[in-house]
Amino acid sequence: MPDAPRLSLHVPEPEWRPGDQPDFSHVKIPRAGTIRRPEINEKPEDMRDLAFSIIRVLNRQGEAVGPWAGTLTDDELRDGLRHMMTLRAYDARMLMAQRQGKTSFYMQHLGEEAISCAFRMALEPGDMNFPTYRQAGLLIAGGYPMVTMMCQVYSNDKDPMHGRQLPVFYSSKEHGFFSISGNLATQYIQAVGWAMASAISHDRKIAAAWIGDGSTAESDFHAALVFASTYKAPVVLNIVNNQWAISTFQGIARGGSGTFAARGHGFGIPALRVDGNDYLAVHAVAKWAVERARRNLGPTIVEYVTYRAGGHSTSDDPAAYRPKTESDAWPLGDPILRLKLHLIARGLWSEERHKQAEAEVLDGVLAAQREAEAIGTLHTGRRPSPRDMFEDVYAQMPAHLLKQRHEAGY
Amino acid sequence: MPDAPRLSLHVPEPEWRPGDQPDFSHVKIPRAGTIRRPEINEKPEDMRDLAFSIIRVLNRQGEAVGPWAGTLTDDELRDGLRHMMTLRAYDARMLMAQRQGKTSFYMQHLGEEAISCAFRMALEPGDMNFPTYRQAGLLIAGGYPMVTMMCQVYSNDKDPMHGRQLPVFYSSKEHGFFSISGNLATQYIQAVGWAMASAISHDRKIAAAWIGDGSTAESDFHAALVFASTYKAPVVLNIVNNQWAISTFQGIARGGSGTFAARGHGFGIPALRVDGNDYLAVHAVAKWAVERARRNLGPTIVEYVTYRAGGHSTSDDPAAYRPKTESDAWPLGDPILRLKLHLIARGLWSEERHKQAEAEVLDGVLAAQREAEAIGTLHTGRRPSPRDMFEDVYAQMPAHLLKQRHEAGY
Amino acid sequence: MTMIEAIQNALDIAMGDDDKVVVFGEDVGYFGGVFRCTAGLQKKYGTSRCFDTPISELGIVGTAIGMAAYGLKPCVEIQFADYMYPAYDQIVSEAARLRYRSAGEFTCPLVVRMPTGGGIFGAQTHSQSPEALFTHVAGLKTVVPSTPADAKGLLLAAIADPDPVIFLEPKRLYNGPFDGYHEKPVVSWKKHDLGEVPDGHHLVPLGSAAIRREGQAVTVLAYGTMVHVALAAAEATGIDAEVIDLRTLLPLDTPTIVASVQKTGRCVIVHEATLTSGFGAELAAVVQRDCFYNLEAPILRVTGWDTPYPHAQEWDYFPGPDRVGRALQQIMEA
Amino acid sequence: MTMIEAIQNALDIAMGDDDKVVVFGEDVGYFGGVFRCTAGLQKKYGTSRCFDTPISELGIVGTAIGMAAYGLKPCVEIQFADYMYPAYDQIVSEAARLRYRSAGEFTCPLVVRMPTGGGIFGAQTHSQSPEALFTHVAGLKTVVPSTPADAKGLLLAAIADPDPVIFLEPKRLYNGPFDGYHEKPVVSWKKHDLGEVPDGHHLVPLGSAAIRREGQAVTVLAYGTMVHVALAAAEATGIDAEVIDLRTLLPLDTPTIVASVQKTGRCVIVHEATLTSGFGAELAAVVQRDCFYNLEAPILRVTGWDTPYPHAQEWDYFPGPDRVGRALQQIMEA
Ligand SMILES: Cc1ncc(C[n+]2csc(CCOP(=O)(O)OP(=O)(O)O)c2C)c(N)n1
Ligand SMILES: Cc1ncc(C[n+]2csc(CCOP(=O)(O)OP(=O)(O)O)c2C)c(N)n1
Ligand SMILES: [Mg+2]
Ligand SMILES: [Mg+2]
Repeated sequence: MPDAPRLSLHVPEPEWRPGDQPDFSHVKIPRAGTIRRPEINEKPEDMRDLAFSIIRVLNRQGEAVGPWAGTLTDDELRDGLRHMMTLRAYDARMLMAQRQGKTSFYMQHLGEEAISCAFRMALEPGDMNFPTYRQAGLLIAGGYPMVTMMCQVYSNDKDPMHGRQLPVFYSSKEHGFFSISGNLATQYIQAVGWAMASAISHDRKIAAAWIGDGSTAESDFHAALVFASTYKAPVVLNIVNNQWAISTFQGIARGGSGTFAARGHGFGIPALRVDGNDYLAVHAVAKWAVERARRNLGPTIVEYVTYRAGGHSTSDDPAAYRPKTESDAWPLGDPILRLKLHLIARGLWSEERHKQAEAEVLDGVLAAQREAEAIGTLHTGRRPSPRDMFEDVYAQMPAHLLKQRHEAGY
Repeated sequence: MPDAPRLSLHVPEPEWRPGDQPDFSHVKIPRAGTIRRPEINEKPEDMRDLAFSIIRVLNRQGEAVGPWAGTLTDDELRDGLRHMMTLRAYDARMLMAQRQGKTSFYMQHLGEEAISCAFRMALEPGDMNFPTYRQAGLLIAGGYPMVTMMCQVYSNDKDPMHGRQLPVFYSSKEHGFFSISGNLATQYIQAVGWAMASAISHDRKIAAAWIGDGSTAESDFHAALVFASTYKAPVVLNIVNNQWAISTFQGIARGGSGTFAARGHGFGIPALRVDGNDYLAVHAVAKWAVERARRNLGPTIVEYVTYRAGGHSTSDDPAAYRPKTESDAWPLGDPILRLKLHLIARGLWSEERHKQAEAEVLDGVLAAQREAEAIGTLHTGRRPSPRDMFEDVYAQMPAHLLKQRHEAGY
Repeated sequence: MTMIEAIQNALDIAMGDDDKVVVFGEDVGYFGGVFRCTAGLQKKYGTSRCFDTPISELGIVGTAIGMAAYGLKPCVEIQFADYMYPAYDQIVSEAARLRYRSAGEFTCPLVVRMPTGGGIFGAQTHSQSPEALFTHVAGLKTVVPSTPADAKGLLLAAIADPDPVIFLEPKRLYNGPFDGYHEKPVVSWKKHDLGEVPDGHHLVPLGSAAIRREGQAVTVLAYGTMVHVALAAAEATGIDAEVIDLRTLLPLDTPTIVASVQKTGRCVIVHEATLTSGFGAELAAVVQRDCFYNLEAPILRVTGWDTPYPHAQEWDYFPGPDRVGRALQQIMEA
Repeated sequence: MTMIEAIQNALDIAMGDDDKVVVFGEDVGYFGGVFRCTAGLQKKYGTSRCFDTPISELGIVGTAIGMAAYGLKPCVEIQFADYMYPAYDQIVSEAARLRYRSAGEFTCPLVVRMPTGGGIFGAQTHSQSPEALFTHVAGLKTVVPSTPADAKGLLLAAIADPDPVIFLEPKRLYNGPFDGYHEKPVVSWKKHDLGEVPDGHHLVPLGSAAIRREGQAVTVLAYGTMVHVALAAAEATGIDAEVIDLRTLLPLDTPTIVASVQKTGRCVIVHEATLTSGFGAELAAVVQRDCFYNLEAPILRVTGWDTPYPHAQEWDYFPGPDRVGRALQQIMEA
């Protein structure tokens, strides 16, 4: 030991910090269409390569190429574009509403719209998502009423959760959107349990679990992989790698592994990496993974490579920890522009129709906002009663709680 | 969805249960000496094969063969044999002592003696183990006084832990043996923290974490891999795969992954599998992993393939859940017999010397036992004072605790 | 019937009645649990309704929550209450709040069974009584039976309950009642008054205490093993104590408690858990609030000491009939 | 100085004094923490003494325990107290018991800092007050400051302490005192009497309460944000209340409490956490035990309701000066 060198601690650091010039040119991004599409019953050990690559469909010219192309009809593609545009417009308005003091908090999806919007289209009614706070596209693409979403954000009298939850913590059983917790990762293992329940009940429904890159470090992620691997649960284990966890770059959570998808290899779970800013690629991979689950072939890990273009939440200013230009330098582009280009390239869309659609979408959002605000916002209008605070702790209110409600004057 | 088949739950089952005839002939066991020995700085991604193999040194003739042979001198080998024999004799006596009511509980190592005994010889003074309840070989091979171990098992007045801990939950800072917790897996992440502290302090000491196959499912295992991978902590992450976790076969914890070692692949941590019943192989692999840590090259996962030949503890009867003959059918043999054969093959040992050594070892154990029992056992002789129960909760006893001690009459 | 048999019987009845009831945990499948509470269930109901799990309490409770939200009724086992901490986040942040969070859209009809308490020389990691860590959490119900019949009836009620229930099984009572005199031979449940267990769908509603011994002089509040210790102490001292077995800690049967203390004017609280912030604190706070003008002496708590649970000194730690008896005498003299 | 600056200052002093002090947690490195309590420390002391961690509270506390056992003095941050549950097993089963288990051979000089309490519209997962989950655990110390000076002095004492300390920082007090009138503009700490923070090695010993307001009529026991609410309630009602800021919950400064209640004969306890099994229960149990013959009215508890922490109804949940004032009036009339 005396001849051993002294040890030192390795602390991973991002390549650049505010003031530096980001340069992603060394990041290897496979050309669209070049990554193979395995059979859904291919053995996990024969598809390890897919955890170290990026499945992409849309090329720079906006063409859909390769074995993963062709999962969507023209109408579906136009719908997809509209969903993403709607989500972006919705985010922008709600962000502004928060700045205006109409609610306490908001979290946007900027740059990540393709993931939840496209994934939703691969599911069937009855399937259940266990989302984080950055998958509102599942609701928008599923046709959940935007006014209701806004009422939730405003915690007003028509908020289905009676003002109990933080803004953006939606819940809709009918729309396959499990109540959001706020404690990171906890729902990942619940999704596995829900999927196991479906299998125990000889049902046909599958579950989709959602987690961020940073949150894969949590214990629930491990439990989910262990249980999903052991019981071959019909679940899609989604990892949204948007490069950041608040101020912490993904290298801290990822450590020495090449990718987050690779985490699946220790469990014999097939793991695919996909371009999260490519609506077509997201849909195709989601469909593949959903089908695997549906055919009782077990879980699949899908890592969506994307970029959190905005702040973590309204409480966050990313300029404090990353270069302002990093978002622009990010090489996978903008999901809306890319799908738009594809539609135009295919003659299904035009700049004019896009402008018009933008206006329509905005009108829709504004109309919904007026309707929601006419009911109330966090501090004005019709708000949930304090009486409501005491409900739903249990199915039946126990005596001690009733007494407290009376003490509170209700 | 309507055309999808109905789902069903997959629950892994062991191949045989009581009454069945175990047959391991399909289990692929590489010939001794055939597995390569990578450089200690080889890239983790270039050595994935080692997680799906078994490094072995001793062949059936008792010869030490291949690139992992030759890490021990003749004297060290004879010491190793004696350590294992001592541990086995110690276990047998303590098991009997428990049956005689001299203590409440005991856990033996039968069949797993090589692992902790050989591992200990790869460490330097100052290194720290974070053991489970089945690594007493670390103490025996390290020269820790057996009388003290017995006093711990008897919870008598000379138990260094003052009777507070369950039998076999030893602790010795001096001997690099961290206090055993009893909550499975919790110490795995602490070992990583200890190793990080050594690196932060520019020290030269390394840590060794210990866990059983079943316990790898716990959250702390994941945290340990995440942190060790991120900070390249100087730690050896040992997994003792003795095929069983109480009544649960290893397939439940392992799920769809080929091996426990493979868990490391999702983290970019090199992972080696070794014949845990081969003293020479265990030592060679331990030495390799320890050196990696010492050279600041980061963590290594080592999976020891072995078999828990006895009951889980004195509270367990394995005949209820596995064939009685499974242990004999187990293909990796007995670690003591294998090392003995090797020593004889090398002309360093003989049947007579072995008999004689057995007698000596037993004498030593009996002498220690007499000494320990002269002090006391759980229910007789000199036992720790109830007064002691109130000490060491804090460095300084707070007033409320002092009051309670007085109330208790001390 | 032993308490183990009563629990097994309750699980069997619940599984037989309702396909939605599933049972899982460490070693509960083929082997039937380290305490044998699930013996025979896998054989009878198949591996997808009763199965072994990986050693991850988080995973056990986390998957159970997902199953409950799906519509099943999981009744899971944590091998020892001391090992529930890895699942604590799932219990507190998730199971307890799912109904509230989703305004009743998703619910969590889940039972988490766990052996609790000391008296088996199990030391720190096989002896704990963590009930106060559950009673502080809105959205949970917490139950501790003290007899085989109650174990069965309360467990069936817990499984039928639409909300998450923490079901703490005093392991020292599994095979026979225990009055704290560890040197004396154990009477088996079969030969004990309280060992009778009704057949079939025996239900004991959650939230109702039982008066185990009527008395005029002092009220003793206890649950689990301590009920038997309290009864022993009353016998030994000859003090006319009323012993109330709380059975459900939350929701608490306050009316029964208050009526008794208003009658006796004195109250001794007994539990195995450490004193500070134990459930006895809440009981004391409630009793002094609701019976202030009836109390003739300070409420006394007899509990485990504020130390981890020791091995060799188990019987010095355990609140036995002597300590309870001294408290009864002290409060009568106050 | 704000409380945030005071905490940063304490960490800076501790790190400057002793190489063994290391600081880590989620976002605490380069960025300096989501509340900025560790701002500048990485730059000053390097990445191996102040660094970001993966999002694993278990990992943060688990590695910290290993480091403490090695001989360092980790002071880690849990981003919100609501997120400590994944680390609860490591805190309760490991940090709290290491000294005991090993009879002093291994120790755990560890500080776990976490922002606690409500008042920032943080809803269920940014508002909790879990102190009672720590005070029930033998081997831990639990601290809650209510002023910047105390935050500094108690944090320095906690870091110097040879045992694990849970350090709960009332986040509503980070930037200014708060009396519960959320409609009123916030006074900054700079302009507040209690905003002064001594330079250098200012130590406030663990285990000693502070009397924030002397009075003869009733004793109010409070900590953290509730100290300021209690002071506001006393002003508003004009009742001659003695307000005791507990500062350390465990070990508790019982003599100060008892002396006060023996003088006033009345006691109101205030905390933000839910009522049942909250730390107020322990306080009530202790006060009725030690001041029984002095008490002229039942002890009252004013606390958060027994529900999860809501978003929109935050100010109906939060025990404000009106509710505390009503309790003061009620107890004076009793
Ligand atoms: C258990 C827990 N720990 C910490 C937090 C605080 N927190 C909220 S979001 C966040 C970062 C999550 O990053 P990531 O998983 O990458 O998701 P993203 O926000 O990028 O979508 C943190 C640390 C939390 N909500 N829950
Ligand atoms: C957190 C926790 N959960 C459950 C247990 C109960 N328990 C003790 S040993 C054991 C099996 C461990 O199996 P394994 O990890 O394979 O180790 P082995 O006993 O085979 O050496 C279990 C479930 C425990 N001690 N701690
Ligand atoms: Mg992220
Ligand atoms: Mg094992």
